[in-house]
Amino acid sequence: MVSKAQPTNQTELAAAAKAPLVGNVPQQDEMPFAVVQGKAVSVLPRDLYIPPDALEIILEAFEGPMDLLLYLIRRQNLDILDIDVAEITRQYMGYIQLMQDIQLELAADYLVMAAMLAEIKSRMLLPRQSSDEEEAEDPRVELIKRLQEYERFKRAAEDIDQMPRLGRDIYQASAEVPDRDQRRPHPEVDMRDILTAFAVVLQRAEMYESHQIEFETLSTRERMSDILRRLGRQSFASFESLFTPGEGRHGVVVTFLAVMELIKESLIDIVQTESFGPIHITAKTT
Amino acid sequence: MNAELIKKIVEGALLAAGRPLDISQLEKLFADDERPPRDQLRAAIEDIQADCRGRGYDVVQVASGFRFQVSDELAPWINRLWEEKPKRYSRAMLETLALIVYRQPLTRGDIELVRGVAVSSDIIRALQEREWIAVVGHRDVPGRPALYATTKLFLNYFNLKSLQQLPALGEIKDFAELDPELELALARSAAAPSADSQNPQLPLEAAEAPTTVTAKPSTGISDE
Amino acid sequence: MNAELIKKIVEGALLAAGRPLDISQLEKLFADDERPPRDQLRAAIEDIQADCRGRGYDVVQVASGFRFQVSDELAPWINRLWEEKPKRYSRAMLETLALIVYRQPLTRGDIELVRGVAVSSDIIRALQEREWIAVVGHRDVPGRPALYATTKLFLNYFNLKSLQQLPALGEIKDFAELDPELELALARSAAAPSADSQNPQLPLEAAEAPTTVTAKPSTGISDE
Repeated sequence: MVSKAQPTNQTELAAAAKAPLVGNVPQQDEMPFAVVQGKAVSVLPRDLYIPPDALEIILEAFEGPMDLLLYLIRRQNLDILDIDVAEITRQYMGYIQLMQDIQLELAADYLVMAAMLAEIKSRMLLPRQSSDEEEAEDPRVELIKRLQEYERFKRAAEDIDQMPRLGRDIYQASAEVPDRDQRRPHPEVDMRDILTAFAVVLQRAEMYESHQIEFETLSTRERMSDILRRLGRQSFASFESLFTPGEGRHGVVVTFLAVMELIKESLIDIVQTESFGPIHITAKTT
Repeated sequence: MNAELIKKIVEGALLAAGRPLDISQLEKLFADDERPPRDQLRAAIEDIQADCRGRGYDVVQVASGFRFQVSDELAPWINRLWEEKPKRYSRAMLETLALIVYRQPLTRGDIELVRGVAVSSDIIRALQEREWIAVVGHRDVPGRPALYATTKLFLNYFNLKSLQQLPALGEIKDFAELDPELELALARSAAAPSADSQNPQLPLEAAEAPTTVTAKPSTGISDE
Repeated sequence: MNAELIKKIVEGALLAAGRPLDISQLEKLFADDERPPRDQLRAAIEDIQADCRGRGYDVVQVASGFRFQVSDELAPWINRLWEEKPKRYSRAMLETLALIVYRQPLTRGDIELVRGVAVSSDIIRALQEREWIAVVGHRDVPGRPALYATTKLFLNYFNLKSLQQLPALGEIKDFAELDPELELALARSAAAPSADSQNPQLPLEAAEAPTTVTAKPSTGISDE
């Protein structure tokens, strides 16, 4: 329903916006923006500079166009059902005009409402064709329904704000527990579960066909981790110290492959300061 | 197990937990062979409540169970424990919350329709972070907007057992006498299917569940 | 101010504070013109302690003041409040672990490349907390992502002397072919993920939908 009252009414909107703020209605209808030397000021003097922040603050007091409209109606002690659309529209436009005068960035919602009001006003002016059922609907109905609806929730919000709240009006009572045992048991895991999961990943990644599987792979990768772990501790290690003779040929080969793989993956650097000098490896850093 | 010990255990657990405990959670405190029947647990709670009479605290029931809480009459003094004043919520936040409370489940668009302004994402996020609201589904329209509803934590926070305890929404006024023409128009518009707002009563029981809600029933609503 | 109200306020404050309060903190609860003498505050505490006799809790004095405390004798029951059933690891967790086992040392990005989905920090954290994986270095690329590898504790848990004892990749394929259970799991994961698992051994939950991996795992994670 917001969208149906749109740009067709640009001229009406502009006309309404240009209407003087103070018409022939009683002065009390206007909300003063400020009180200067005991005099309420409701029209922004053209030559007076008001910091935009000030009006922004006034506008922030409203939760959007519905709230502003409701305020304008309540200010005149009017019942929502009894609103004078023309008058309310005029006042509403006054605010919009003010906001535009000081180049306040106006929320689009305010303009949509302005258009809706202008439309209602124009429809009120048209002679009714009571014979036509579809056309006869009071143009205010939609607006009144929306205003009432909004007001209910505005009230409900105030009610909720008044309700006792934890940490403001009521407090959860608690007592210390001695010897609180908070060990969280870890789940049991079966290696089969891990293998199963892995098989699923492999299948998903469709890697079966395209890769040669080397028997040594896992031990090589384990050794790669070991070497990195060691470099994390001492940051430098001599190449020879990586090899453990006790592991035999097999172990030496695994270590060598691990070092080659680490170099290939740019995870370590090999450093030799002089020709035929000792070779060191170090974790790669920039 | 004798009633006295049961009472002590319930009492101790409610104080130790720091959150509401329901009967089934209280049951789980007891080993299988010593577990008292539920009636006895309820009797223990009533017994504890009787002990609290005239004291500065009581056991109350909220949405997720029973908790010890300090009575609100002591708030003026208790509040001095904390330097910071309890947070005030903006009107925008409260109005948004009010709409979710009374019209749930609903979308952000539904809220905007009533409030007449865009609802900032910050507000929705803040309410979700507080775990006062949660997404309970998506409306089956283009964009599949999230449907929001309040949680048990919301009820706990506001000291409520259920949404039914909330104050009723204000009534839509009857404008019949004021303007017969208006009445006519309203009657006609009420007869026509209108998207929103024909139910002045509390629509708490999914009364006006708007469109198809796809799957995902109340997950996220429970607090543990 | 009468003694009864003072007692209520002290009691309420000790229950609400969630930390011990000493006499001077209790004094600050009262406005200047209503503040009771310290003796009266101490008397109130003694009074509260007398009320607690035979109950499941008491007010005790610790280094920083007074606090409510649940009796030690109730610990066996109260501690059940925090007892948690060990949850089974998710499929995402097991897949992540499997990749770390077989492709170590590798980064989170490497895991994501193979799995085709983001790896949540929770999974990595949980595996680190269990001390099954550890950071063994950082890859020398922008962001210097951590390189993960399995630990000795991981080997101990599975009773392995070395990772070599695990089946090689090729054998896993055979394992998949031979094992009907595994086949079932694979079939299930390939089809639409179903929520319930009839097979308690295979923790294949309806985790994320199988994703096609477009990029071939490169650099760090290839095994040729």
